[in-house]
Amino acid sequence: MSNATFEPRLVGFLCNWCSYTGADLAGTARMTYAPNVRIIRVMCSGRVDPQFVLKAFKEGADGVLISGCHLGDCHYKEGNYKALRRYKLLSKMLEQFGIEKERFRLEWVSAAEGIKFQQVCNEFTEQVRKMGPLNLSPNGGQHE
Amino acid sequence: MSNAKPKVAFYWCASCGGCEESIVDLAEDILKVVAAVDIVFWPVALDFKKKDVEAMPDGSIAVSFINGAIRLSEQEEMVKMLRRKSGLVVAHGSCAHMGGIPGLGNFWNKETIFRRAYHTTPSTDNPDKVVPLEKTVYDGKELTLPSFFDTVYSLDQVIDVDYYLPGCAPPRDLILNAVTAILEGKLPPKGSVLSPNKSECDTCDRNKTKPEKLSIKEIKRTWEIILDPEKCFLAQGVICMGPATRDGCGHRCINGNMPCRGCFGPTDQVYDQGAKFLSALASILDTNDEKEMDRIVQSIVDPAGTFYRFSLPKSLLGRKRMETIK
Amino acid sequence: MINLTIDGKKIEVEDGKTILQAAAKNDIRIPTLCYHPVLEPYAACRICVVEVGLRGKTDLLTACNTKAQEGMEVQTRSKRALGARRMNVEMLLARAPAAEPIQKLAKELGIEKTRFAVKDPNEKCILCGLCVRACEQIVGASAISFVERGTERKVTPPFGEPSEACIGCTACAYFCPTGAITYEDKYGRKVIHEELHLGPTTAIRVPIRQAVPMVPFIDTDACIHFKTGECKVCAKVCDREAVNYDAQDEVIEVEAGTIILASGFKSFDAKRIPAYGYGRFPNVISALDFERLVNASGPTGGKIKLADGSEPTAVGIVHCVGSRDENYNEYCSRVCCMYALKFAHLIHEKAHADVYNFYIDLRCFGKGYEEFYHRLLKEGTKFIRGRVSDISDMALTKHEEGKLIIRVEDTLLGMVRRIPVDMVILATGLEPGLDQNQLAKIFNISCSQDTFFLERHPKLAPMSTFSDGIFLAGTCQAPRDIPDTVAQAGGAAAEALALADKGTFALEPVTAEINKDLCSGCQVCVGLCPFTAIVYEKDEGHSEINDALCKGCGTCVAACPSGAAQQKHFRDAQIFAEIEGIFLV
Amino acid sequence: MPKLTLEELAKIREKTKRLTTIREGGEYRAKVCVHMGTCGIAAGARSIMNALMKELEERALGDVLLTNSGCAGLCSREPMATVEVAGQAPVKYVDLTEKKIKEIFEKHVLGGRIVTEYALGIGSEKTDF
Amino acid sequence: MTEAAKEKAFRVHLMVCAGTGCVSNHSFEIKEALEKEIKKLGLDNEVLVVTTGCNGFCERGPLLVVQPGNIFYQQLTVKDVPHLVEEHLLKGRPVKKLMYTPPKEKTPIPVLSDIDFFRKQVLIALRNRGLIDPEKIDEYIARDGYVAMGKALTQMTPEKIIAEITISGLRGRGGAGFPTGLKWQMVRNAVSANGGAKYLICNGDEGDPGAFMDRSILEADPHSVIEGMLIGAKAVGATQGFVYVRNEYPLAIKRMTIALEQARAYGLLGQDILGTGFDFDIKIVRGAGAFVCGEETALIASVEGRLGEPRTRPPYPAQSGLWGQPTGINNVETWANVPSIIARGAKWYASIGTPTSKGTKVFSLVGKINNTGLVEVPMGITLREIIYDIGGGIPGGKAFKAVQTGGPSGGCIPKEQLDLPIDYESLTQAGSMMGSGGMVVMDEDTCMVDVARYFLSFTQDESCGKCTPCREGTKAMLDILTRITEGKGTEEDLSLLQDMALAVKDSALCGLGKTAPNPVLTTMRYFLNEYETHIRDKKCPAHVCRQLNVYTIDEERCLNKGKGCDLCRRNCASDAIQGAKNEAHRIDQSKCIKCGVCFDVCNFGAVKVD
Repeated sequence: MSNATFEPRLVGFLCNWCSYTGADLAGTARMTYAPNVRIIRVMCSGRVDPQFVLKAFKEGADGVLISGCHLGDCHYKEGNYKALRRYKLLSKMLEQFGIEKERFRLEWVSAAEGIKFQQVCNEFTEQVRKMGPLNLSPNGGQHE
Repeated sequence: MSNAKPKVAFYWCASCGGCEESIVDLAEDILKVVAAVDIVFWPVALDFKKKDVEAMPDGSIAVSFINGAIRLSEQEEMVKMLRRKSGLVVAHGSCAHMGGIPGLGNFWNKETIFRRAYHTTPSTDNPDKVVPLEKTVYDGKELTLPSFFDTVYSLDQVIDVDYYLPGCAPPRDLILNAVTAILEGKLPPKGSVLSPNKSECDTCDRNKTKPEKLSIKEIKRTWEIILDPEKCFLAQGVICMGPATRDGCGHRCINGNMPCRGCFGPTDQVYDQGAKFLSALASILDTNDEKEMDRIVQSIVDPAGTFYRFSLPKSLLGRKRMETIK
Repeated sequence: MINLTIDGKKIEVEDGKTILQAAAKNDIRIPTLCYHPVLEPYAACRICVVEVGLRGKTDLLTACNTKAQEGMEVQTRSKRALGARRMNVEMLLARAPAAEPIQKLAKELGIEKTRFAVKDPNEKCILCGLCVRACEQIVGASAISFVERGTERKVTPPFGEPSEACIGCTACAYFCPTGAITYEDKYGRKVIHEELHLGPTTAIRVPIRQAVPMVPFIDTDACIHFKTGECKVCAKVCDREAVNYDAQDEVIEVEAGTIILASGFKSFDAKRIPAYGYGRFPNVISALDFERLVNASGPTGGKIKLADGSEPTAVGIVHCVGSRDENYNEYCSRVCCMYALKFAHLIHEKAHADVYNFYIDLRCFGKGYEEFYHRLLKEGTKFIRGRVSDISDMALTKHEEGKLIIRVEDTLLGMVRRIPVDMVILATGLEPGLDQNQLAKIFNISCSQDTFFLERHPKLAPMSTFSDGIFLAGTCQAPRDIPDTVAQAGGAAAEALALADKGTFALEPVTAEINKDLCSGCQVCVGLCPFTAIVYEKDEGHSEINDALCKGCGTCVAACPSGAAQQKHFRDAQIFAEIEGIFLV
Repeated sequence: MPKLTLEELAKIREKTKRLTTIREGGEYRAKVCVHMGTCGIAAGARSIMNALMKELEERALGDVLLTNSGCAGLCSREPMATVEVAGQAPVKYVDLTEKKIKEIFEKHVLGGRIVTEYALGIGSEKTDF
Repeated sequence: MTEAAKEKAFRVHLMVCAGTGCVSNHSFEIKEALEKEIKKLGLDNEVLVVTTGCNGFCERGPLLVVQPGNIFYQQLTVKDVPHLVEEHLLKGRPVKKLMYTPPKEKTPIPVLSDIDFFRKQVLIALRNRGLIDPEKIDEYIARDGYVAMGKALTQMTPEKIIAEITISGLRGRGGAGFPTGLKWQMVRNAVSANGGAKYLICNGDEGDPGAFMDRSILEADPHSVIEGMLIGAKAVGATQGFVYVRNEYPLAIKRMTIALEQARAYGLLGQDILGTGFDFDIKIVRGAGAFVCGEETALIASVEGRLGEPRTRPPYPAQSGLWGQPTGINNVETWANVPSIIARGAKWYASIGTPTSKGTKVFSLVGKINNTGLVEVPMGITLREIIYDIGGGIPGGKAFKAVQTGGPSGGCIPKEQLDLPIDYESLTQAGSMMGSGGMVVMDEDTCMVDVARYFLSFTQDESCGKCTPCREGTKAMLDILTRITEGKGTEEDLSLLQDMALAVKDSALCGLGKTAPNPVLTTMRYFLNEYETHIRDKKCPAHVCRQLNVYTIDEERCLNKGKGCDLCRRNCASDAIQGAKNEAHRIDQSKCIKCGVCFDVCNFGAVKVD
């Protein structure tokens, strides 16, 4: 499959207060951005369970984005710090599974940063597009 | 009235044999078992052949206890056969349950494992670079070997499993309870893991030594510090899978002053033992400073191998991405 | 108590009082120069000398610092006392002929002319040292002192240079009885408009003329006492003993069900556009400065005056200062066009000056606004379309001399014009308050990119925020004029009332819960909760979440290693299903 | 230096006093004058002076005055010295040697007994000032 | 000198005066020359050169006293040294030509104690002058130094010490004459603020022009001051002392610094002195030479680091002085007297002097007098004795006119009062004061108006400027006096001057101002006629006020005696002299600027002044 025509499938876990609102802003502001990111709203980036990330990859995601409020701005004080810590350990572990760091991304997008959300989506899509599909486990998953 | 006795089969797949030993370890209790059942198949102990089983009618075996992961085509064939012949299949031990230690092979594939096993280990003397082949013609005759899979599977990834006896190996009382329950027909719903559905901390003596706020500033490996025999391992900075591992093992490791490695697998609510433990561990790291986070994360050696020591085949990702294995 | 006689009058005073105090209490006047009731007596001028008889000896003593003693016979106007006093005044008259108090005292004592050589007829300093002592005792700065000896003696800061010890309180000038001490502002001139911002005022004052309640307060940033620990003059002179230095800012806790934020705006600081010369040219003033200038209770009593006190003949009003400018704020501040038109009208009315308005677009939207614009056109206001490039005082022609020259490209004429005026008013825009981000954090709401508070929805919930029960009104949310603000405030109040009327509002439904049958009590979650909603029940061996405290972030859920914790509406299974769902299409 | 006590202070006083007492023109036990004109020096008055200095030093005496003068006029009998014990008339000794002056010092200056065998005479000449 | 020499006996000690007067006359060079010469002649084992403090007879410096024998040499030069050493030290022949010959006499006096200047003095404060090396504590100790302190510390209670000082009748030698015992009692009784320390101050801010008593004592015998302060400290309960010396006295500061170090090294200052548990130490504070800092409140302000200006008393420093603590402040000379009083007893001290003024007083005798110098005399001695017997009378056979005592704030005493016995009261009655001990002798060539002007210009210059009368009054009076000396005075000036002087005296803040008019008042009291002559006749009888002088040339004398030497014309700055060689010269009065050069240069006495 040529990368030019490859449309990566991306999952975004967005916090309700900042990033989801930011995405909403991008939307209400009629900003166009790559439609590849499929958004799952969570209340806080701290709610993002590493299981969700693995699940997304397992289900066929070529990349996963977690996005929350800027550090210090968390609606729940410091949920985003926990997200950051998990992100760091998880991305290290994902590499052991052969999933490149570039496929797993953490971004701080505030409610006001519709433009940033637009940029993040476009950039991430382009990045993953260049890397190609994940092809997690042809012949490696459930025994046929 | 030997006919009235339920028929029982034991089989082992990719395993160390410890689970077989766990049966023997029942000691005098095994006599009760033997008295209560007819063992119709037990390759380790009794001389039954494959054809003996094949000859039995489908469903004639009351229960098959199968241990070990599925690594070879032969094992696949055997367990599929036992499934047909048995009313109940119990995955006996961690390997059958989740893939177990052999399941760590999923970080490689057949090729890399063969290369390692037959070529590059220091003790290997194999100048002709011979590797096992599935088919060989020797003396005009074709010899076959079972095929070796790229991926290791848990039992339930190959056949339908009714119950799981967790543990590496399952402890004696869990086995006895299971056997008793089967004999008495007091069976839990199908698919149950025959151990309590809470994590180990529930019964761990060390749980009460946890500080008010559990947090870790520094990750220590067991050989790096002198372990306090009373204190919670996590509180000492040592990775203990206990919180993410179901109870019932009797704390054999912990009583030996070693942290839990997670052989009992996760609780029912958890999809992925490793991910869940990773989440818990990362959450309690005591820093909001990015550099410090990087440093601590760096100090955790081989997170995947640590968190998925017994459960890799059964995890969400199951194995390492094939195309990245070299 | 002590008994003495002063000028034959029997007097009883408290122990420790000076002769001067005893006399003053009995309406006997003893002239003084270097004495001030709030300062330590200095006894240097020797004007207050009185003849004191005690135990058979008479002596000339200074009344200001001699304590009254039992049996003293004091004569304030004996020949000897008067002689010395007169001589001293006469000598001081020679030293400081221009000092009014000395002239007055000389007249009183019948001295018409001094017999001594006058060195400097304009000298005012009588070396009484009040300034030096005020600086030391009141201010605690000791920034000035006497230097030199004898007749060369004078008061100066160290080495005669402006001193770092000087806090600029001007207490010295205040205490100076003769006006000998002058001080200069930074530019060495008196500027009316400079005073618009702060103006010389006292540290103890009523905040504004219209203040309610109408009581004075101490400005602790300006008060000498709060700088140096000294002074306390106000307490010394207040007979009601109303001055309280210990009064502290109080933090008052109010329990409220709903909150309306109306924290307002900050005016754009015109100094940020150096080309407009605000702060450099005294006659370039900001909109707020002009408001104060035309205010009837302002420094000029509402008269429009230039820095030198004269009236302007031509005034320029520059629109969009700090607004609609990508270097500063991209948004339109909405109010400037209309207030600029109001200014133009006021200038016509009060100063009869020519008014030039420099605009980009005139945004006279809404009811009555356009009509007002037409009225101004009729009044003769000149409108020039184009952005002003700079304001300078560099005259190229004779008629530009002494004027401020506004350089502008007139986009209607298509040429660059130079307009000489006397005064320029900068129509400064509206900016979010300085602590906007901090406030947002406190109230758990967000700011938009321009730092105005972010409303929940620009059309559907323009006065709501993402925090339930917190509403917005006015310019903290976006630039708007008074009618719009009032309207929004009304809306916010209605929303708040509606909520208050209901009495309750639904708790966050997405709280987390722990299934105690599954929880092993590992306590991983306990420390993670930022709201301390999780408690480990030791006896029962599991943890529990307090529903009222839980805000539903789900951090604990993500961390629960046994899956015993779950978040309502965001259960693992639900999200897993969502993930699966995403990939169905 | 250690702190002084009253006693140590007294010791310092005694010692220094001995060395400086000659400044005070106070009371002396005796005065010895070595005549040191050109003739005296040529005849060896220096060694007489040195011997006396040594005596003073060795005996740690502070109250014996040692002076010199010009030619005593009896050049042929040089070296000469005059010893004047307090309250007594001066005695002139002539033809001195170191040995002799030591004896004189011991007997006359310290003992008060005139050593007649070396003595020239008692009493002094009159001077004009 | 080496350490060894310290322990060694010498047969001859050469006492070289190293007071400031002699030092400025090169006495250190004399000392070096002596040492060099002694070494050359091999006498360095026998002869010791000692530098002493001021001998007092400063007029004749540099001075050398040869001990034993008390032979006094004066006005030495380096050239004299080889001869002196060879003759006196080697050959035993004192050198007559270097000895002192009193005026009008021919024969020199070889022995110091035979010289009138020294003979009539009674030394208490100056008891060690010329006898010890001030830089050697051992020599002070040898002269019974620190015996009195030992007695005070070990055998006397504070009350006993104060009683002793009180009985002795010692009064402040700084000028005001306040009874020292009473002052100490006040300090002792005063309660220190906040439980702080009490202080002692030695006032060495000697500012009177021509006075150098304090300097001499500090230079010649610093330990006597230290010992006095130690005794005072024990008496009043002080723990810290300060010696305030003006920075213009570098030698005094140096000697005092050395003395303090030595005393401290011996444990005579510091903690637990002589093992008695008594603590006291002394610091030197250097003053910047403001006259007003001699006033005790101004001095205290200066020590505290503030502007040196006085404040009103009370409270007296004894109650609230340095940093608000009770402070005993006494003059250098007062302190120097204390050890002798304690050592020899109050009765002995009280036996010297007059009923109200006990003991001795040091005066610096200067002006028109033969024997300029420092003298210590018993109270009650007459002016005549000091001026004629000790001072050797007026030089050049001129007539005595007046003596000014008490420094610039003192008054002028005329010849009618020459037999005035000197004590605090009589001097005050005469319109002058004791002061710190300045004594300026004036002869017939002195203009009293000019004297008043001179002293006033000093006080005017030194007035701190705090109070109006002193600051403005002294200046105004000076203006008037200057006017009078320039011949521009009027009759009204006299009454104005009188009024002002009284007003200033009456209403000034501190002693400086209160006494500043004294020279004016006394000269007006005793020499009013001179004022009147200046004003009415526009003449200065003493021809001091140049602006009033009329210079003329006795043409006959000019031509006859000088043959019109033309020297005056050539020197005249304003071309006021006409004439040529061999002609009589004449002065054009309209051009004469009264500089007096013609008078000074004329070798034939042809220029007359009138």
